Amino acid sequence: MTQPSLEAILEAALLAAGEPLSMDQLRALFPDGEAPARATLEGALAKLETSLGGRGVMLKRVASGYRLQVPEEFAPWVSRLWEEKPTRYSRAVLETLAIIAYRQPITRGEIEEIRGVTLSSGIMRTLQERGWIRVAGHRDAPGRPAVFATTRDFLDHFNLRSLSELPSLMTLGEPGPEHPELDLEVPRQE
Amino acid sequence: MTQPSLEAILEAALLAAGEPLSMDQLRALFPDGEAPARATLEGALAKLETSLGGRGVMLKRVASGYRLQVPEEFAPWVSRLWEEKPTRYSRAVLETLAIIAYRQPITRGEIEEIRGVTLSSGIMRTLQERGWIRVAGHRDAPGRPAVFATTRDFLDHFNLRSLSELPSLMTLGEPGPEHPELDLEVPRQE
Amino acid sequence: MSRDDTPALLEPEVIARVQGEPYAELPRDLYIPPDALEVFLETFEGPLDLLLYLIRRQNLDILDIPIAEITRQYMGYVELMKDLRLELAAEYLVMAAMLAEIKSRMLLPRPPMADAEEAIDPRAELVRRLQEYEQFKAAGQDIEALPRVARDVFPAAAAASAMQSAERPPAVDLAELLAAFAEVLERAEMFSHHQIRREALSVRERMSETLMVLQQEQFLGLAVLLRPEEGRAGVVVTFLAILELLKAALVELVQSEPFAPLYLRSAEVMSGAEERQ
Repeated sequence: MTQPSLEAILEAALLAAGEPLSMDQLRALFPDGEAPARATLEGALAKLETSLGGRGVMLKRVASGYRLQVPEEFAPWVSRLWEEKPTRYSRAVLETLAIIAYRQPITRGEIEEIRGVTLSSGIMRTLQERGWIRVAGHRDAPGRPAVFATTRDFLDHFNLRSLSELPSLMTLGEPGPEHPELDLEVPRQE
Repeated sequence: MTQPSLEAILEAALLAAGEPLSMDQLRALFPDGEAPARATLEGALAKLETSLGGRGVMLKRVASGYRLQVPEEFAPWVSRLWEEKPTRYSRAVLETLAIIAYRQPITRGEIEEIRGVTLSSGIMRTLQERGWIRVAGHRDAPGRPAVFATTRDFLDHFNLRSLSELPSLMTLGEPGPEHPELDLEVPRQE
Repeated sequence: MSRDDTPALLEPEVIARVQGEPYAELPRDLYIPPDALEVFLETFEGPLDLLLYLIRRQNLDILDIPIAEITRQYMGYVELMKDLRLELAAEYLVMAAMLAEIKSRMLLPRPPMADAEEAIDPRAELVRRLQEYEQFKAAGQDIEALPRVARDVFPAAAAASAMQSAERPPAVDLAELLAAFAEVLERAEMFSHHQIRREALSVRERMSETLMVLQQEQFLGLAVLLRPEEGRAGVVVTFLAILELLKAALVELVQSEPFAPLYLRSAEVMSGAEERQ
């Protein structure tokens, strides 16, 4: 039997894992001392990526490694596989997540200052339970408040390789987003 | 954007599901009334199957439908994904291995005599399954007991060219060899 | 922008603008069901969000907020929330107080000779906070729009369950093996009077090898086993191994007649043959 190609081995392993595999994990597929060099593996991954063009699967580099995933354009069909709709997150959750993502490490108090409201404990719990944020340490200030940071899972989940791939923050002074659906009349003052 | 091909849609759905999908489930990927006929889907599945030749994944018809799976020939690499953290061998296993290594060929009875305890069958099985010891023959004595010896894999694991490279007990303060004249190197065989 | 301007006031009666046209009254036919109003008010994430909404919906310049007007509108919503008995977070009242303070400071005549201090627009801090909040409000929406696992992209997985049983066997190093052997010898000497001697391992190895060859070949001429190409040392080692094997009754040496070639066969093959007879 001929030995399978390196691309096929990588494809098989990534599909068998069903989650991102780091370069180290990919090298560990081979017996000790027989692992191809990183550059060789990178070359094979590039070849694999090219060969998947036009198929129902693509190679994506995310924070924790390489992942084979079904591209967005197939979502209309693929999402019919599940009856349940994907979770929608409230604006409060998304804003808090955004503040942590762009301003990490950040304390709860600082998040509240930016949003102008007290942070409900449910929001932080939701984000921690999803594994998107974690306590990264404690600030050396009165009360030693915890500082929060985003996790690798957060980047993986949002299809990002690093924080630098986050969309850039709106420049100040730009017209902001509107609520067209909320365009109700201003109530009369008593 | 051009519409993805039917094969690509089926590939995407089967990979996103990660489990077998029946013909009915595959038809349910399409909006009501737009599902292709069974024959069309079967044709697309056949095309998909052909296009996967030489890759790390294959299409398989199973009882509950169609499944994309990693072909068996990738097991040597893929199975390493789930390797459990190596455990340690018990004292008994190590001692038995050491006795066989230094005193081969040796019978089970002789090992027991040296260790002063009965040898559980699990120990010999562990060492044989590991491929480090083998039955090298049988002694022409009552019961025709098997004699055990170490294997080439054993030498390979310890990075030894021959048994004579095993460390000598003298390093531990053992009296010197009785037959120094016998301590000859076995020449390397071609 | 001149700082001591009275805030650019809309006519007090104007409650809304539609395409730039000021409206002084709610159209009579506009009926907002109380439920909808409640949902509407609950949509605000806090006072900053409500203020931003008021500014943006009227296309006002965030850098030059007409404080008096905005304060009036803001208070209108706060009163509505109270009327509807919505859970009114204390932050809304704090903001109301802040707006009132800014408003009063802007109405005060600027004291002469205090230019440096007064150069700071009382609205500056509010503007900064509004802008910062707006940035993250937009960032939250950007994050929402990112392709997300299980909604837009799906991890691809293929079945490989049959391959999941591999278990990495323990590794052992040589020092461990030696230590185990030393320990066992020590113990053996405590329990018995046998002298355990170190024997030449190369001979032991050759014994094992010879046994293996005999298992496959069954009969082997002594001449085949003693290979001159291994040199004198090799031949001696093999010869000693054969003698040890004979002594341990693992092999038998056979000769069909005096001076005929010597053959070696394993005891196992031999007894197997006897059993069959």
